[in-house]
This record gives sequence, structure tokens and C-alpha cells, in this order.
Amino acid sequence: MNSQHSDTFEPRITAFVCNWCTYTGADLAGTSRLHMASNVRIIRLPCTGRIDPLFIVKAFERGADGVIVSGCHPADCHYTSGNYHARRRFAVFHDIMQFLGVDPRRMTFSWVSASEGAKWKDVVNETVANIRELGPYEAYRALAPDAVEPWPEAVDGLTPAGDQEPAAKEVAS
Amino acid sequence: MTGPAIAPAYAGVDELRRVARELLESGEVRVIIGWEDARRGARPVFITDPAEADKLIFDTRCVHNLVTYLDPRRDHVSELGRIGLVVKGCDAKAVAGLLRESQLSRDHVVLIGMRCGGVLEEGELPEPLALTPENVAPRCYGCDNREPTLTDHLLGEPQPEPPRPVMTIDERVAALDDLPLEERWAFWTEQFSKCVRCYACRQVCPLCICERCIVEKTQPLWIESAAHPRGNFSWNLTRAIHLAGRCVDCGECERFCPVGIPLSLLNRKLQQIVHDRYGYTASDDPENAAPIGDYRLDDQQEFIK
Amino acid sequence: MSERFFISETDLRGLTADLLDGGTEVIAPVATDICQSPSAVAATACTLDGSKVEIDYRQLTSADDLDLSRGLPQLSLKEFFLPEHEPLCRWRQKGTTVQVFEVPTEFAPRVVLAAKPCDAAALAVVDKVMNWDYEDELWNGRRAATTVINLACQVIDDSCFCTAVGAAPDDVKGADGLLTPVEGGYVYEPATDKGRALVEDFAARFSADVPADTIGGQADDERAAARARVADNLEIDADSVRDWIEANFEDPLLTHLAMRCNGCGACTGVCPTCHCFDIVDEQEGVGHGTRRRLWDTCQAPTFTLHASGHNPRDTQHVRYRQRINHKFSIYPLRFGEVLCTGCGRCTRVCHAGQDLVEILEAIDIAARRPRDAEPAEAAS
Amino acid sequence: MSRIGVFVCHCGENIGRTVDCAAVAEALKDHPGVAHSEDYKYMCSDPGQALVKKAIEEHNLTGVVVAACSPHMHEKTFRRACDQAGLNKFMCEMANIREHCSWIHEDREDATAKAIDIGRTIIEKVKHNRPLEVIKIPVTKRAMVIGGGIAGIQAALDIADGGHEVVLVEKEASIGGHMSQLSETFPTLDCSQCILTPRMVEAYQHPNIKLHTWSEIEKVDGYIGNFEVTVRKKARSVDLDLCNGCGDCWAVCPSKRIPSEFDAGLSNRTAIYVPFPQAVPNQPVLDRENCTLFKGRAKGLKKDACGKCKDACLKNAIDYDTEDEFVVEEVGAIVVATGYKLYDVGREQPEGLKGYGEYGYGEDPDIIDGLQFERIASASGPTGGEILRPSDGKEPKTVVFVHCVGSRDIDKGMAYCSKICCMYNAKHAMLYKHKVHDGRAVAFYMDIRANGKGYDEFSRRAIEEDHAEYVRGRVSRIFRDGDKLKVWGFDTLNDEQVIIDADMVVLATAIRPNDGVKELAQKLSCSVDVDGFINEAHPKLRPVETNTAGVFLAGACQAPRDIPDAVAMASATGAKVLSLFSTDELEREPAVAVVDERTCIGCMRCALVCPYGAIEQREICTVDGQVCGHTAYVNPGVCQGCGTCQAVCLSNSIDLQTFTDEQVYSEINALCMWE
Repeated sequence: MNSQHSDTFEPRITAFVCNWCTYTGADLAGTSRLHMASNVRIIRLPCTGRIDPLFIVKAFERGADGVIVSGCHPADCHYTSGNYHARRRFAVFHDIMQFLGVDPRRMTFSWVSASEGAKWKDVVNETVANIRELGPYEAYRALAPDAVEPWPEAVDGLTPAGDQEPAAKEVAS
Repeated sequence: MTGPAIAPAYAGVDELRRVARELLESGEVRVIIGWEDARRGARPVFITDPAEADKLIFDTRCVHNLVTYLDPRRDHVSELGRIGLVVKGCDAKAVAGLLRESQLSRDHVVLIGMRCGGVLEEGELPEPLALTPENVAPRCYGCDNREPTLTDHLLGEPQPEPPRPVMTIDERVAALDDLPLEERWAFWTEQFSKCVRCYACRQVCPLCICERCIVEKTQPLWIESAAHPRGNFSWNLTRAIHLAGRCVDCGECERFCPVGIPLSLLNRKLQQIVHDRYGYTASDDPENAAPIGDYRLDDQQEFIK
Repeated sequence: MSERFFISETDLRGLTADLLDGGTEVIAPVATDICQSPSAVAATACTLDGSKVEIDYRQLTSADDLDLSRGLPQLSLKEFFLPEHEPLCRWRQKGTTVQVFEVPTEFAPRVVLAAKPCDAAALAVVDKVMNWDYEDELWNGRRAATTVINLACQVIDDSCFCTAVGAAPDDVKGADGLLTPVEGGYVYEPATDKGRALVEDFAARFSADVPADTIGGQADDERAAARARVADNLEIDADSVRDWIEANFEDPLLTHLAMRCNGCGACTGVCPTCHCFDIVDEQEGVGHGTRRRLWDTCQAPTFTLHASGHNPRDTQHVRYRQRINHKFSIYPLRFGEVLCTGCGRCTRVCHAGQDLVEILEAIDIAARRPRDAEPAEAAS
Repeated sequence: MSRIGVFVCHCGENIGRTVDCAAVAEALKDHPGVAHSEDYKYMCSDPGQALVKKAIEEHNLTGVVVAACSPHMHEKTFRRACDQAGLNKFMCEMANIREHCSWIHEDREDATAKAIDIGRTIIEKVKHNRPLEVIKIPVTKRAMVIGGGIAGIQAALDIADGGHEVVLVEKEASIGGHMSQLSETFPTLDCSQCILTPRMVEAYQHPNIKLHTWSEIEKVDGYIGNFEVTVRKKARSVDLDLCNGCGDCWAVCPSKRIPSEFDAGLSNRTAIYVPFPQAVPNQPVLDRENCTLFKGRAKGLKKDACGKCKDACLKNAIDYDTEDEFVVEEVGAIVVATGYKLYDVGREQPEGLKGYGEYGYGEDPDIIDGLQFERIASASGPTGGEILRPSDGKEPKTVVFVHCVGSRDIDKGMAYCSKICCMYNAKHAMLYKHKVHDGRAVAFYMDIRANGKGYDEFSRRAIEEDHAEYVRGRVSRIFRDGDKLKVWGFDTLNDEQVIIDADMVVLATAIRPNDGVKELAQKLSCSVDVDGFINEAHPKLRPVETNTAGVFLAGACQAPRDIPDAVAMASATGAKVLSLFSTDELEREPAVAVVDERTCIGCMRCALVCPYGAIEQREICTVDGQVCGHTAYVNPGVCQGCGTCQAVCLSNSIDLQTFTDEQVYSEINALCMWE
């Protein structure tokens, strides 16, 4: 990913956004041609209420350097109260993660409405800038068993499944 | 060197034995769950025969939160019939939690509440020791429910406050909070790396009542079940946040942890969070709604852009 | 056992240093005062100026860390042969082609020093199931690469019962040699070729000149005394226990033993002979991941949960009975020895008060009782 | 094993310019589970859709990913195409590489890499999509219209004429709205009341229309096709069944100095009153806040201080003890037509607005707003249609009209254009000149926005035929100087300061959403925009729909609207509602939560957070029928698919179809490719 910039750090950021406000706000940023950093990958959900803290944890596990969670402003929730419940959940999660030693700047929580394409752009750019400053999330990646069980050397070609035994042995040596 | 003195049993043991006997004799309950004195110290006991009611004890060794046996999924307990349960104040909060979450009907259980003056950190001792700052269960300090209100019988006499432990849990949490972020991370990842994923913490928790724990869900595998640091971080984090606003601070998770992870620090931090943000403290009033699942229009949101 | 060597305290440390210098991994009990670590402030078990020693088998980084004076480590040696989790293979996929990487099954030589006899004996017991219908290459590879040297047990408490299940505090079962503490050092008795090789490779550290008054005298007395102390805790007839359990599977005694069990599974984690594992595929992303095996516990409902939703062991007392049944009846009937070496960890670790000493005693009493007598009372 | 087809759209140049679509299609070919991948210039065109259909058949695809625009744009299009090709339509998802990629990035390499990632994410999701069937729910063929202005009346009439019952709810005592206050209407200068009142009467008498005036929306439950709306009928103190509107009550009312809302404060009314002579229903309401009797009761007087109206009423229609009444109306669709209010530009400003203290509005009686001028110009107004200034009743010889007071002013007012002021100012100037032939009408304007049919001609007529003086520039200050109002302005075309001695000033104050719209929107689960207008579902393609299915918008609740626009929107909502009512059953997306009864323990946390009350506790039984526990159950007809229940379920025993745990997990996985 982002291999074209191998010499500079390109943050990988996952955004969990609600369908009605932030996703639509990001659409509006598009229709308004608001240029922004390209480091964010959006995962669309119906509502912030649907966002389980495990999503964020899993994103870090999968190598995200930062996470954005964004949805409708209070009182704007398409589902009336999903974002209020999410707000409590995120507050608890935010605080406990900080207690565990996770830099809160790794997680951006924001309200971006369907009409706030420009705000979405700012949230994206600010988060990217913050994470760029913090650097890759090595501390979290160090938790991976990969850190102590490195992969065998990468190989160019892959062998068909039926043929795997010799190739694998060769690689493993 | 002289150790702490041996302390007498708390007042109310005789009453406890009498009430237990009467409840069993009248058939009001089929089993009394309380504490007994065994080869290795105090432990839970299930009494079905009124003649054995005298086995019951109540002293500083009665650490166990027996509410864990009310989990509706413990068929071998529930099939005995109506339960009489001996509870301390902290235990009664867990009963309230089960009632709140529709896991128990109030008339299924007779609660025998004991006025409590605090317990030891460990109950596996041949004799009840007097509480000292070194041996007292840290959670007992500042306990707000030493006389349970969610009871059918309240026994014993008012007890003095337990001693202040050498270091309270709040002080330990504060000490961690004062560390730089990286050191906190190092501390917790080291602690979690000890985890062997036996799930003792979950099994003994009176409020970990899921039929299938999230960690056992394999499709998708949100939490890796292998005891590597990554899986351990997710597991310990998730266990803790699942108890946010539900934890009653009985400390059983930490006591049962075979590798000594200081889980009560995490639990206490979460209690502080829900208290500071939502003004919620666990109580033994089942009508007192838990903070997660509820909201206010003006909940703090300073962390949201 | 005719061969006996003396090794001084200094030479044992020197031997350890030699091994480490030679690049051999050494595993031995290490005591850590957890209250001295920087994070001690927050570790609830500690007070600020307090001290709480945890003892574990660890891979040594220095010979100085070796601590031979302590009791049983928290966890058994099992984890060095069957790790809590280990990769079995890893895969990658591109399009429809899949590449599988298998893990190596050959391991570098290593030495376990001062193993507790109950822990070493457990290796020999588990060897049988690991080479029964399927030969476990990873287990066998680690076993072959490892020299295990026992230290005769000195620290015995009221949960030890190795002598009741055919082991002893000075056993060499499953080990390659035995160290017995004597004045100024240890008497070393090799039990296998691997054990003898240690003497050959580091001949300078050993002396064939064993002080006559130590072994055969004082040390033997201490070994006998240790055995007697363990035997005081529990004596059973393991064969009749085995047969009684098989014949009385439905006896209420077996299920009522487990009333207070929380099913936490801590006992199986700390048990040196519990060897059940689960295999999971850990996806690490799209098209790649690791197949990993990890400890499992028969005390968890999911252990026997069928895909249909049916669970043959769906309550805790049935699961607890399984644990007893497997250890003291099923395993001996199939492999000729009990799946327990009497280390007592399960009892010590159980804060609910499940006490294997007490339970085995109760079954033994039931087994000795004439067949037509009243059914036994629950141990509680 | 999944067989996913990937279709990368160039969207002409829209995507193709910044994203190398061929490279994206090529890269995704090797993604595990992809059986086919191609790119095409316009995927949404007929030939493009044909490619999708052909590939589904040829490659026996189990899922389709269209990498193109936002799902909000064309998801339906491609799902339909899949359906036609025999693939369950819920096996098709959009990868948004236009709005979220090509339009917001410039670097081609970056954008292409990101487009590939986006494609992978959605491929991973689709691999876990499941074929679903649409949910069918019954429709209550009865509509509610909230707001009885011209938009509400029109919507109600259209739906009622279509054969369905309509409940029209109006918070004032009479329907008619702001249009009833207007004198004449642009661009035809026909009398507002002449065209409106017949409509009001028609609505009143229509057999399919049920009218609740002096009523507000208390609560909205349910969902499209099946709303339950609780209407608060405010205590009117007058029994409408008995009252014949004779007027004896207000004739005797001692409180006679209450500013009339209808006359925009330019005349007074009594405490028991009919808002205006043509009111519908033409029956009075008792304004309890200003009534002597109720003021006395509020002070705790034991004996009622008045009672004259009750004594005067021969029909015995007045009852001081009526209370608010709640009526639950079951309807299948709701039209919101709550209209607007004018920006009160005085010194005291709520909501962080700055106001226009320098214009002296609210401080000098001769500085008035547009609606007040309407009343002055109206034949039914306080002056009988004569143009007389409020302070002394003299005919003003110089009237200054100020455009854009609060509109198009980011600093002190609103950013938007209020749309109707250019036209009504031209109208006001003309009405004034038609009545005061020797008068001078001066208008300060920013731009003339007259873009409706006949609008430009109309505003030119004001200048060319009626000689209104148009000064392009802003007014900086208005203040009293003796008998005159000094209006300081600047003429930007002549680059000079202008000072006008005016007798009266009319401020074209901005249009704002009506009071209470935000609260109403919340009850309807609709969102409001930054200015407080209710959001439409799509600004161009779904302008009268909201994001809440079954709730539609007409008139100025959505944005400033003139009468033709409001009526057009109203008729559009009528068409929407009638088309909704054209089927007995409604098809809904199966994006609903489903409980796994095997692992649910019935803790009911899900029910606690469900905004729709869609979750209930259900007993579960063993095979022999014995109750052995309880679990949660989601009513699929009520569930709206937010998924809040799922995130609070500790064991993840509830799963939201179309956004399942497996789907989200897989999407996150796509972050980490081994390449």
C-alpha cells in the first residue's frame, strides 16, 4: 500500500462513518471537488450506533496508523438516537484506551453532517497530519505474533495449491 | 515477627445458621449457598440438608462473590431448586445487575444479607485474620454498601470501617494515570502478555453471563483466541469495556487470575469513567439504570471534533 | 543407578554459563520479585515497599538468574513443549493459487535445569498420547532436542500428592538426570544417554568423587523424608480409583464434586499433564493468515459444543467429572498410567475451593467400600 | 467459493481522468474470490449495464462490485441490473471511487492505488453478502399534512382529491399561513386572499380532509406506511361544534389591546378572537396568556376575574376548563409544510446572530418589515389598504425599501439568498406608487434576482413604468431626524454616498425556518441543515423527500420558497404520497437486525437502545413446548436498520443484515493485503 512513497511515511487511516451524514458529507466533498489527503479508507455503516469499539481495535490490528469515527451531529441522527448511544460508547472507549496507553490522537472522533463536505476535508487532512507527526503505529504492530514469527522471505511467483509442498519447503529453508 | 491477630467471626453467624436452617426446613429454599471452613480455608458451600446449616461461616475470609452461582446457565445449581444466597453488600450489587438484565427473577432467590466490616484479599487461610492495611482487600476501603439493602434478611451488627489499605485502588489508578502514555502502554502490554486465556476472569465474574462469549465467536474472529500479545490486548480490553457500568467491583476476576494481571485497576478506571462522565455508581438498587444503553442530550463530547 | 557425580554450587552455575556461552538455550526456575519492577506501584498484589515473589520456568539470560531454592513454579514445564499457542502453518493466496508454509519441526538443543520431578514426569505421561494414533512432530521435536535435569524436591506443601499417583519428589521419570542437594553442591545422577552426555561434554564441572557421607546418608534420608511428607497428604489406590470411576460413571458423587466449580479452566492451564489444544485459523488480512494451535480446556462449554448446537457436556458438573474421569480412568485404561503427577497446582490455583486431594480421597473411600454399601456422600 | 465480478467505471472523464481504471480492473483480477474484472467508459449506461448482466451469466457470478460513484447515486441502478440477470440484488455493492477518490485527489498514482483499495474493501464485503428478500409491509392509506399554509393546503387537497383521507394539522387557530397576510402577489398582482380563501374553504369542506387547528405534533411513532402521530390539540376554550362564529364573544372581551399576529402587530385584537375575518374555521380561540380570567387564575385568584365572553355566548360554546387533548392519528405518509418566519433584525439576537441594530428596527415604528408593509397595503389591513405610516397615520411621501436584510450576509445574518425579497420589494414599490402617485420609492439592492416566469418583466416594470428608484448598494444606517428617517447608503454604481430623507423604511428581512422546526424534525427523525431548514434526501433528485421514508417536504420548511414553488412542491409531495398509496404493500430493504436465538441471553440491552421500539422480549420453548428462557426478537417491519442494537450486544448475538459483523470484519481485513 502506498508503495510509491516508500521513502516517506504515508499513514494508513481507516474511517468508520455513518451512511446518512458523514458518508454523504464525504460525497459532497467529492461533488464540490474538495481536494484532500488520500490516506483515508472509508468503511460505510448505517449509523455510528452500529460502530463497535472492536472495529477500531481490529483496524489497529490490521495495521491502521489511525482511525476516524464520524457520524451525524447530536440531534441529526437519521435514526434519532444512534449517535447518542455511540457517543457514550466512544467516550468510555476513548478514555480506557488512553488509560491503556493508546495515544488519543490515533483516534479522531467527529461529527460531520451531510452538508459539511468542507469539514470532512478538514477532519481528513488534520488527522493525516496528526498521524504523520506521530509516525507509524509501531507499538501496536509490535503486538502481532508476526513480530516474533516473521514470515518466510517473500517470493515472486506463487505455486498452484496442488503443488505447494516443495515450494513451501524451499521457501521455509 | 508477629503477624496480624486472629479475628473472631463477624456478628450474625448464629443468626445466619438459624435463618438458613429455617429456610431449608420450611422448604422455602432448597439450597443455601454460603461459605464454609475447609482444608484450605474458606470456600463456597452448598447446603441442602438443614442439619448442615452449622457449617456456615461469616468472617474476614469470606471473600468469594457467590452471586456467580446465580448465572442462569449454571444448570447444575439452578436444578437444585429455589436458592438462598448469602451476600455481602458488594455481592448484592451483582444481584441487582442480574435483575437489571433480566437474568434473574427476584422471587427465585432469597437473599441473606450480612453486615460486613471488610474482607481479606485472600480467603485461603486456616483462621480469619484481623484486617490490616497489608491484608485487607483494597476494594473494601470506602465501600458504600457494607449493609446491603437488596435483601430478604439482613443479619449481623453494624461493623466499623475496614482499614485503609497501604495503597488504595484509586491511588494505584492515579499512579498509572500519572505515567507517560508510553509507559502505560508498556505496563499494560506486559501485564496482558502474561495472560494464558484461561478465561477464569470471565467465568467467575457474576456479570459475565453470555451464553457464548464474544471471544468464542469465530465467524468472524473479532478477538483472536491465541494467547499472543495482540489477542490478549483485544481480549482484556473487551472484557473490561463489556463491564463498563456493570462491574460491581467484587474483585473476583483479579483474584482468580492465575497469572496475576491487575484487572481491578482496569475495572476501577472504568468505574471512574462512568462516574465522572455520567454520574453513575453501581448500587444494589435494580431500578438504578446502567449508563451504557442510556444517554443524555448533553453528554460530554469534548473528545469529538 | 550406579553413576553418581558431584557438582559444586559454583560449578553448576559455571555449567549453566558454559551452556549459555555455547549458545544452548537453558530453561530453569527464576524467581522474580514482581514488586520491584517499575510497574509495581500499580500491580495490585504489591504494596509499595512490599515483596511478592513469583517463580517461573524461564529461558535464562544469565547464570545468575538460576534459583534452585524455591518451590513449584506457577506454570509447569508444559509450555516449553506445547506452547500456549504456536503456528502450525501459514498461508498466502493470490487469485486461485494458495501457498502453504509449514513450520520447522526440528529444534536446536536446549537444557532444562532444576525441573520439578512432577513436571518432568508429566512429559513422559503426555508422550504416550502424543505418539498414539498420530505422532506429534512438534512435541517430539522439542522433546528430542531437550535435556531435562530434575532437582529433588525440597519444598512441599499440603497440596502435593505425587506419591499417590506413582511419582515421587526425587523421581527421574521423564527426565534425563537428577540433582540432589547436598552440602556444598549437588549429587548428579544421569538417567539417560542425554543425561550422561552432559557429564561428558562438561566433564571438568563434575567430579566422580561423591562424598560418601552425603549420598546414601543424609541426602537419602532427606529424599525419603520428602516422600513421606507427600504421602502424608494423600494415599490412594490408583487402580481401584480407576476401576471405580469406570464402573460408577453415573454415581452422584462424581457430579456433586463439582458444585462450586466455576468452570474457569485455570486448573487445566496450570496442569502439567493437560494437553488438549484447539486449532484456529487466524486471518491476518485478505489472503493470508496463520493456522495456530492453542491450549484449550475441557472445562469450557465450547470444548464439546457441536456444530448442531448440541453439547454432550453442557453443564459444569459434567465437565468437571470429565476432567476426573479422563485423568484417573480413561487415560490409565488406555495408556497404563494416570494423567496426573500430583503437583497440586489445580488445587492451589482454585479460589473456589475445588480440592483434588479431598476429591481423590472421597473417590478412594468410595472405591474401597463394599459394592453393596450405601452410595457415597458428596465430598462437600 | 465466491465468484465476484468487478466492474470499473470511468464515468467518462470523471473517474478516468485521475484514476487509471484499466489498472484498477487489472489489479482486482487477482484478488481472492474475483472471477471477472473489467472497466468501461459509462457503466451506468445501457451498454454498461449489459456488460454486468452478460458477465453474471457467463461467469456465473455470485456477487458484483461496481467501482463507480457513490452508492447513493447508482446502487439502485446496478442492483436492478443484477436482479434482471438473475442475481439476487443484494449481492451487488458499489465501490465509491468517484466522490471518495477521483474527485478529491489529483495525483493519478495515489488515486489509482486508493481506488484499488476501495475496490478490495467492497469485494471483501460482497464476499459475505447474503441473498436477501425484500420485506413487505402494509400501508395505511391515510396521510398527514403538518402546516396549513398554501403548501400544506395544496398537498392536502391533492392527496384528498386522489381519494385518500388527509389529516391537516395547523398550529394556529386558522389555516391560511403567511399567504393570507399578503396584499397582492407577484408577478400578477392578483389579490392574495382572492386566490387563497377558496382553497382554504375547499380544504375545510373536503370530505377527505380532517382538520386539526390550534394543534401541534407531540410524538411520531412508527415508520413508512405505518406512522402513529400523536397530535396535541391545544385547549381552545371554544367548542367548535357549538360555536357559530357570531362574534358576540370578542365584542364583549375587555382585553382589546393585544397586538394582532395577523396584522403583524400593526393592529390590536381581543383575547378571544378570530385571527382574521376569512379564517377557516371561522371560529374564535381564547388566548389564555392574555385573557383576564386566566391571568387571574394564574395569580391564584379564588374568583374568576372575568367571564364576559361566556356570558355573551348564546350557544354556550365557551368552556374555560378544557384542557389539551391528545389524538393519535394513524397515517402512512407525512408531509411537512411548516413554512417560514421572518428574521427579526432588531438589536436583541438569539442564536449567536448579530442583527442589524443600526437599522433601528423595532425601535422606530416607521421602520417596518415586508409582512408589515403587506398588511398596510392590504385592503383588509389596519389602514384599509391606504398607505399610511404607523407612527402618525400620515401618508409617507418617500419610502425606502432595503433588500437583503440578513440574507446573503455571512457576518451578520444568513449566507443564503431569501429568494422572494427582490420580487416582493418590486411589488411593494409598485403597490406604493399605484396608491401614492406623487410618492418616491427608493430601493437599495445588491443584485436583482428575478428568475421566475414573468419575474424579470415584473421587476423592470417597477423601475420603468412605476419609476421606482433602484440604488445598487447597501444601507449603513437608518435613524430618526425630526419628522424624517435618515437613510445613509452608498450607491456603488455612481460611487457616491446617498442620504435619503424617508418617511417610512421597509426592510426585506431574511426568511428563516419556522419556530419549532428543529424539534419537529427530531420527532420525524429528519435532519436539519446548518440554517435550520429540513434536509431533503437529495438536493436535485429527491428534493421533496427526506431521509426518513414516508416523510415529505413542501414549501419553505426546506428552503426559502415563493408561492409557485411552494405549490409545485406541495403537488409533488401529493404525487409521492399517492404513488406510495398505490400499492397495498410496501417493499422495504431487508436491512434489519436479526437475533441469533442460540446465543442471545435476553439481557435486553438491545431493546434499551432501539430508537424504534422494534425489539421485544420473547419466550423460547423446548421442543415439548416448555418455556425455558427468553431472548430478544426484532420486529422486521419496525426495524429501520441502524444497528445500534448490535453494537451494544455483548455477545454479538444480533446481526444487522447488509452490514453484518462478517461484512464489516472483512472490510477491515482488506486493509491488510500481503502484497
